[in-house]
Amino acid sequence: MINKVVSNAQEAVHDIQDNAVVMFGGFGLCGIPENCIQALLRSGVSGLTCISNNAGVDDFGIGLLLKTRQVKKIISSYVGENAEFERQLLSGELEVDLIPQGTLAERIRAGGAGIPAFFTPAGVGTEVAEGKEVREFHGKLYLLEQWLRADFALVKAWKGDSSGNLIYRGTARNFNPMMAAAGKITIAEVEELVPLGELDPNHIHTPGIYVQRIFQGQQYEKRIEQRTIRK
Amino acid sequence: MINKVVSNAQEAVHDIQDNAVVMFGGFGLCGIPENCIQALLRSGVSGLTCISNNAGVDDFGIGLLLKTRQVKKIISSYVGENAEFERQLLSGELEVDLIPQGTLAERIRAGGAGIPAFFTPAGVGTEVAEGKEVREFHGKLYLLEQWLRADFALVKAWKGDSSGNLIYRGTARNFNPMMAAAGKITIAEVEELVPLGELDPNHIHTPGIYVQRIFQGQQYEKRIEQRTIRK
Amino acid sequence: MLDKIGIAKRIAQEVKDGMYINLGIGIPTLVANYIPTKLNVVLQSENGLLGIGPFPTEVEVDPDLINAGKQTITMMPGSSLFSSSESFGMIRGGHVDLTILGAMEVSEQGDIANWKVPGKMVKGMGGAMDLVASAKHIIVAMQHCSKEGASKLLTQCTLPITGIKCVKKIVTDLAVLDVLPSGGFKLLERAPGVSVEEIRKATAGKLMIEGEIPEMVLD
Amino acid sequence: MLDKIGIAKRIAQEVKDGMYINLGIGIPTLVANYIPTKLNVVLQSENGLLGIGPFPTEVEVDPDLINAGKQTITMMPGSSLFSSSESFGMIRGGHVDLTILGAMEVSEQGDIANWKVPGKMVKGMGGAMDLVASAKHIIVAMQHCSKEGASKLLTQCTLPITGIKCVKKIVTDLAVLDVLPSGGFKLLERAPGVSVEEIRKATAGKLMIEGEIPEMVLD
Repeated sequence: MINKVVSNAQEAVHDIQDNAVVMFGGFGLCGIPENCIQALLRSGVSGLTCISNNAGVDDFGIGLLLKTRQVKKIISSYVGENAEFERQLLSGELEVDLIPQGTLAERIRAGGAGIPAFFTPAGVGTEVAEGKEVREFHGKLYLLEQWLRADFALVKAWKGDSSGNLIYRGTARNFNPMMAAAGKITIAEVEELVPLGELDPNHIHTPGIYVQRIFQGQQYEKRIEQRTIRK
Repeated sequence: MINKVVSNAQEAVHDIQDNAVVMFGGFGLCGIPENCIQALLRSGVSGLTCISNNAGVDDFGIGLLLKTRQVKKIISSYVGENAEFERQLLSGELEVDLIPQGTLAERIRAGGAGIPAFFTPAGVGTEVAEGKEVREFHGKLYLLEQWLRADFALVKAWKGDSSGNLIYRGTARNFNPMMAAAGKITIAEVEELVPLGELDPNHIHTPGIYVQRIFQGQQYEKRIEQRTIRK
Repeated sequence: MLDKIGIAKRIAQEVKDGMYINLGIGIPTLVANYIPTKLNVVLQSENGLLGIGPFPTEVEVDPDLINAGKQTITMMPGSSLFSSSESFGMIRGGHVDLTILGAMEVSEQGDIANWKVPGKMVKGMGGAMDLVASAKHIIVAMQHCSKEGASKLLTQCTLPITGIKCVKKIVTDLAVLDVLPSGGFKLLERAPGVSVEEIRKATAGKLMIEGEIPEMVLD
Repeated sequence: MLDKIGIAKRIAQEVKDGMYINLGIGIPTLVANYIPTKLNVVLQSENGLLGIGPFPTEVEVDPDLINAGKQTITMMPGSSLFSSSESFGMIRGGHVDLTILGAMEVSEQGDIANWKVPGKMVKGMGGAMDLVASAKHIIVAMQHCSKEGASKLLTQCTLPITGIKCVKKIVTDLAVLDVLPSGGFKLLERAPGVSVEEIRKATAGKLMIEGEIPEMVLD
């Protein structure tokens, strides 16, 4: 097997340059690459195009990179929980491309799987359809959507091994597996880096072939957005 | 959860009618729905269109249904190991549609995932491209391919629970997960039917939503085509 | 007139045994509390879970387990976890039996608007466009009129739409209505104490009333 | 002149550390035996495995673990298993670094024919069309001429083709050649004891010979 272990987040993101297109795994704050985001804050890289289902909150997740003005453009399905985001958007400092969540997931999946375009029904008849080819199949209308790929994909997994095999946990899986496949360079941070051979091959969610660098992250905060408790 | 357990293969396939379109999981003889095939032999249903990566061997797998002339058409990527198949094909008794393996897998995946058509590079410039739309993306040519769906999908898993959640084993996974999603009625036969809650939700390959009927199969032969041994 | 809980209770009556259901944020989430326990149904969360359970107790809270509203949740026995592309494959492929979601406007053709108000901050459509474009059956939970008294059941939507010709049934604070395939709202039931005339006044789109309209029965 | 093992050995020299490789049936499968053990490479089996190990011992045989040639196999530590759609997503997405496969004909444009002979029983293309359409680097293992002595390195393929403009390198019993992006076979090495003149005679397509052509070095 091929050893892809790097020592830390800083080393992993060292060559992410200004104006790079970067995918960030996660849904809300669940399953986001916390260590890589911190390392990008420290690297000071700017002009990033971020592809992420959400934009974090004011003081966590991608919200941190917004605050430091490191982000030029966001490609997301829902960006609602972020006041600084709203300010930058209204002032024209930030570009936003909103995409239906399933279309976003499938465009990223298509990028990783070498499918340059596909038809989907989401958005037919809405402003999302503007400028897109519409075609009828079996009596229903569909839009042609194109793949999404990125210079870098930053994903977060529960367990991983030195060859880049990954297992996610719970709903922290979300966009991570498709992004892992759609990054030219995919960087995986894991809660636990285990010895090669310890992960059951039958349980692996992301085969190592998609991952170029892997490291064990530190001090995961795993912030909860809506702590909802039953008495 | 919803209980989808039926008592046996005969009950599971009872409403597969003449001329049905049926998907069969498996690669070669690995991961094929042995019990369902036996039940179809006994039911005597005829005129089947079989979607399966391969066509079995003379006396096992789909080869059994060929011998009894229950098959009208086969949609496969490779059908090489079968003398009776060859005879019926040359005599015009059997229709065959050959599809590149990755295109077959993706067309079935698209069927389950509601993607009516997608672009793929496989087959560009070959006879597979005849009659198909060719389009250039990012300097490369691609063919437009359409989804495949079936009246019934017959899949084989290692473990399953009463709500239809499935876990496959080894390379016996192959086409089974996509077919499970692409069948109008999906019938899963499993080596072991376990109590609800016993399968780790994080390890499930096929979520139960895709499965309409499940039963524990019997007397799996799991025949090996090429028994290759190291001394 | 129904309150939010009343709307949720009435929608819960539409749930049938064996259904896989996606519940949107807001009133639809409340529906889960009123589904008869004798029914076996499975709730889908589009961020990657089939089998949403109740909210966790303090000790059960797991940051890796949230629903599409980002709330902490638990899993039912027999749950399964999957990626976002698998989740929307499930939705797009028509495997989810029922989608319940909120709306700002519905047209008599079944168009729905629920994601964007011109002039206000746009938060994004999330999964709503995928859900409405693909669901086999869509029930909308909404207020019949705006706070200003303007009807939200219209001939045509005035807000940017989320999907076309997709809504099949509407439950409002005033009534239960079907959207007919040929267009128009067909009045099925009145909320307790609400007259047909009140519903007629509150409905801007084409309203069809046939015979006696019964009052809803809620427990 | 090289035998099959010689061709496999020579192709093994093209393998670099860190590569993910798909090996076709026949000579390509033999290549695995000659990859230097100091290299870390991973073999992909398109039926759903990364990390093919050696054939099993009698007791290790597992009917649920086969390669694309339907042979029983084992797994290396660090292997992963996946579905056919994931496997071809990997291939189509360009994640596999090297594909080695057999051919019946190759054209000077890099077109390959290896799946069908008119008049003979058609068995199907299996995964070959997907592999040749998407691989980043393709090496073909083949005989330079047919049993009747006809060249298989042609100006244009005469058999139905599997893919266009995809072959980058060819290793035959006589020579190692590059297919140039602008068209033409560029002779790189001669098999032991084979002259440039013999290769010239055996090559029907455009052959480019520059300077001294070294003899292959095999151990």
